[in-house]
Amino acid sequence: MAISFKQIEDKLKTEAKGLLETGKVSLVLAYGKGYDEKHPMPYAAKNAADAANIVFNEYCAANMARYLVRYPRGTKIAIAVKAADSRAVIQLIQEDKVKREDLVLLGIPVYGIKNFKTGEIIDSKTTGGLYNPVLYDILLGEEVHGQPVNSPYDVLVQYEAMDNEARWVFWKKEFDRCIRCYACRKACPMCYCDPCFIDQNKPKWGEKSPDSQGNLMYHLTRFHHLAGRCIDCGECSRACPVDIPLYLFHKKVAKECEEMFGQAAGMSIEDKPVLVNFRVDDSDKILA
Amino acid sequence: MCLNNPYIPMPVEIIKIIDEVDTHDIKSFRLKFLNPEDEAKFKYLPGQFSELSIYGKGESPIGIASSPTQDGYVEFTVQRAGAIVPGLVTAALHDMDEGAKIGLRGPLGNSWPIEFLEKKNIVVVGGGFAFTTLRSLINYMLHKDNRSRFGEITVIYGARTPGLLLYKDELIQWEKRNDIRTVITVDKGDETWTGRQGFVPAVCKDVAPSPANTVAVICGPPIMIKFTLPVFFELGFSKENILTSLEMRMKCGVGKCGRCNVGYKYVCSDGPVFSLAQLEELPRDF
Amino acid sequence: MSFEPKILGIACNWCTYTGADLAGTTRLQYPQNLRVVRVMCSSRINPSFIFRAFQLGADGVLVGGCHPGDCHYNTGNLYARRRLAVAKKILEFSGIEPGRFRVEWISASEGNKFAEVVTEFTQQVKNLGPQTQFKISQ
Amino acid sequence: MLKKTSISEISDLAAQLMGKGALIAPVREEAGFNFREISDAKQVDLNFYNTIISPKSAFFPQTEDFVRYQTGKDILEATPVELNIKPAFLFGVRPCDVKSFEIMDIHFTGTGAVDPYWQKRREAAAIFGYAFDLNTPADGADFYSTLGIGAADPEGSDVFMIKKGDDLLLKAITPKGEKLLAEMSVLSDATPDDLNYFDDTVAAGRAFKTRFTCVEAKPIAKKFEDLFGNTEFWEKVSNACLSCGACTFVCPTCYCFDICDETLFGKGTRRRVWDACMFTDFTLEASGHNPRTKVYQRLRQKVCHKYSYHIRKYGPISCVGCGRCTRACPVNIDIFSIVDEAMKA
Repeated sequence: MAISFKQIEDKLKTEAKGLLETGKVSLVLAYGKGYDEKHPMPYAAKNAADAANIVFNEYCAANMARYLVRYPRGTKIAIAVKAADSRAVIQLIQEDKVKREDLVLLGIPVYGIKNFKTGEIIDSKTTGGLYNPVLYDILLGEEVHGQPVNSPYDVLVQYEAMDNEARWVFWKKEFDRCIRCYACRKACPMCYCDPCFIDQNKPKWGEKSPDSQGNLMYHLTRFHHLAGRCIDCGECSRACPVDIPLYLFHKKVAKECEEMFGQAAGMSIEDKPVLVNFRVDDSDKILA
Repeated sequence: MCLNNPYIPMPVEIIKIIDEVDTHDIKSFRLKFLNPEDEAKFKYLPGQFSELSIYGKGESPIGIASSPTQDGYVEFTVQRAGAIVPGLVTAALHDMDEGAKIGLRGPLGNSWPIEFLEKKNIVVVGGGFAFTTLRSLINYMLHKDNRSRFGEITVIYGARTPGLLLYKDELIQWEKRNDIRTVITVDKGDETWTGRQGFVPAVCKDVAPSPANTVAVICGPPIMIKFTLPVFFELGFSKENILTSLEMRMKCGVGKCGRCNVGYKYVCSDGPVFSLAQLEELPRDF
Repeated sequence: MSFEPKILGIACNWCTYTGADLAGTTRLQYPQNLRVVRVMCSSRINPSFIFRAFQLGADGVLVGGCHPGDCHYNTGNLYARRRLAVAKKILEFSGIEPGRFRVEWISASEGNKFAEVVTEFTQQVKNLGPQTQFKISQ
Repeated sequence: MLKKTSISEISDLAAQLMGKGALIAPVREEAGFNFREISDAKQVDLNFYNTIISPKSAFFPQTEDFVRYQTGKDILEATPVELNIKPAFLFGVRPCDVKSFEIMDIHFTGTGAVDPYWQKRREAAAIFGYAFDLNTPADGADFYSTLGIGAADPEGSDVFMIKKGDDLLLKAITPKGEKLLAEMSVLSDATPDDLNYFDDTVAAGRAFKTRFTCVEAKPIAKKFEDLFGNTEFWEKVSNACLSCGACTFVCPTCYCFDICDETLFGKGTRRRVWDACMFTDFTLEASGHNPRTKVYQRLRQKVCHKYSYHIRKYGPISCVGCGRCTRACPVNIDIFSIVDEAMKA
């Protein structure tokens, strides 16, 4: 069964229009026209007429969940969510940044989404191995079944197989390239701190200039801050103008968290984020 | 040091520290140049500012509080910042003793337009901590060589409490002089306060300077400016004759780093002094 | 000259730090390579401390806290356990040898254990040699 | 003077230039091409469309050290970092980027205080411009023709290069370029046919199509001044903006910087690093006041700075239509569309 992007687009428009018309929501976060077909833009429809501007195609990779925290608490928002995006919403609900009752989730079961910069299909790398949204109120289309599902952690194998030295060489090369534009943290739905630790000057956690030492401090600490919260949407890597594969590191941390604490990020609104939680019977083995 | 590099500070020594207010968070620092050639080069006018520079902490743009007529030193009055944003430079400065050496870049920015002010009556309105460059202007105008160049001078200065008034000794001196009218007010007096009480805008209304051939020079917290401006409009002052000094975050101070950009002006090099007429031309982005 | 590692110890005030005191007062011998920073609880340790320590030239980092269940603040070390475990995984995946970072639960009465852990950890780091990956050259 | 060389022998030319100074040319990297100082003549690769980060970094590097100091030591012991400028050759710069240097010159050296770092680096460099390939269509993000820049405009370069089949034609545009080309023994003389090809290409470059809308400096500046208060417009165009610095860091005409002190082990450096008006703390004052707390205000500052403030202050539009910001934007915000929309608004 192939995905009909057109059909999803039509349904998105209809649902958005309905929700805005009835006043159930004041805002629909979806996708709109960019400067060409291959470059759609995140879009916020604010009235029923806006709904006609909504588009959906295979380049709509953006995770709309990052815009949720921008609006005042209590704003009724409908949001288009793909698999990973729905996990981001769940995670934000867990962290009490948004309330479940303020949201209408328009679930999009989809595969074959492409990176608008490279045209590469991103399923195998970053959708957490999911095609159907984890949480939704309205499903736009039919659930995807029968697609091959790989473990989201498969891509890590070759990096885990490296020895320490080789891995260090790999990461050093990647981090050294960072120009500190902070697109990664701004594109991340879970990075909402203001100010970000790296912008603080007292205490000063790391150097502001883009060289190895500050870059390492920024990225490693960011990986830690997202431990057990990263929902594997891959926005950080797609946002990066110099293509640092940040998603690999996030994935590794997510994998370790899942193994150690038995819980993946953003799978249930009943969960608590793993690092603000503990179990008395956590094993000391995790420290070994 | 590098003569042609606007980013390298000149070394200066703190020769005197004056604790200005009873909350001890505003101090005046009197600085002396360590290189005579720097001192010769440092020619400034009231209203200009400098970057105080402490290696390891950073730089802070501070208005020059002394008048160029005061030879041998430059003085800066600095408030310890940190209520909201940790102010590294001002905190370090406040922890310093006399004899410490710091860096200084300047003079930067434009000044109060002295030529424009000449032969006019001047009303100086200041509020709280923003009185520093106004003090520079007043001392400049009061100097015996300069006094005759200006008409009547009226100073209206207010602070929240008597203890928060800056430059108390000078205020007393000015009150004794007969070539300057000094009106000091506090929002709320204490048991020893015998002077005026009331907010600056109300006092301005009371004093009611005549707008004829008069320029108002206003500097203070935004809320004071907001309520004082209508008073001067009512009195009949034109927008060209109301001057103020703008504040923006700055880094380089020489119009290169782009930070203090408001419309087509850089506050650091095209300002900080603007007339109200000029400000109205700029987008409300400050 | 043989390699003498620099090791940063971060010890909780109520257990490990007191344990270290006990090791001292009972005149137990342990290597001098450890420099201890006292924190009120192991959960006060920001993972950035550890990354930064390695950047500033630590060859190893040893964190000491109360035994799980004994925390002076009841649950501090239970949070710390998870947090530090993640920090360890991050260090490993970035390419630092796993043996350079260790967390140990040492109570106030375990002066012996403190001395043993420090001796063993110092030897382990010594065997790994100088930490060069994160270290910022002076 | 028109010279030529075979593209397959480009490394010989590179080697000869490297003998005279630093060669800065596009190098293929993981994410795409970027200007780097060449260490091996074989690295030079002219099969690029355009670099990810603009060549401004050759004159205005992301970090520039001003002073080295030691904590606890006297300020008199702090030493300014000497600029060891050697001759540099900026090789393979696209015409739109060449234009950006002129725009940056006005800011850094043309008005007010002179930035010694930009000035000295700029004086020591010779620019080898390189025409876009007119046989392949322009990238969808580019719009340099809107800014009046042709795909093969030689103005501003010292030497201008055009690809002709397997050959590379090099024409000296300035006396500096004349002298340089005369010294390059690896180059051979061009034929009259080559000369015609060169001139034809320059002319064809003017007609080369990128996205186009009619923009004139003065009217667009006025337009944005009028639009400043139109919050609805700015909120609409900045709806998707993440307020990251990707667009400004890759931009050839963005010059905002921060000056920061970085101290380690008692030794420190005062340096400037690129900063972006898109960051939340860009205008945060010590008092806690921040005039631009909202995303739309920051995007407005960026767009208005380029298409309004800069015009009023210095004359030209501070944009060359290279399309880098659009390509780098994680959410496909396109400054061309914003300008286009502004003109209709």
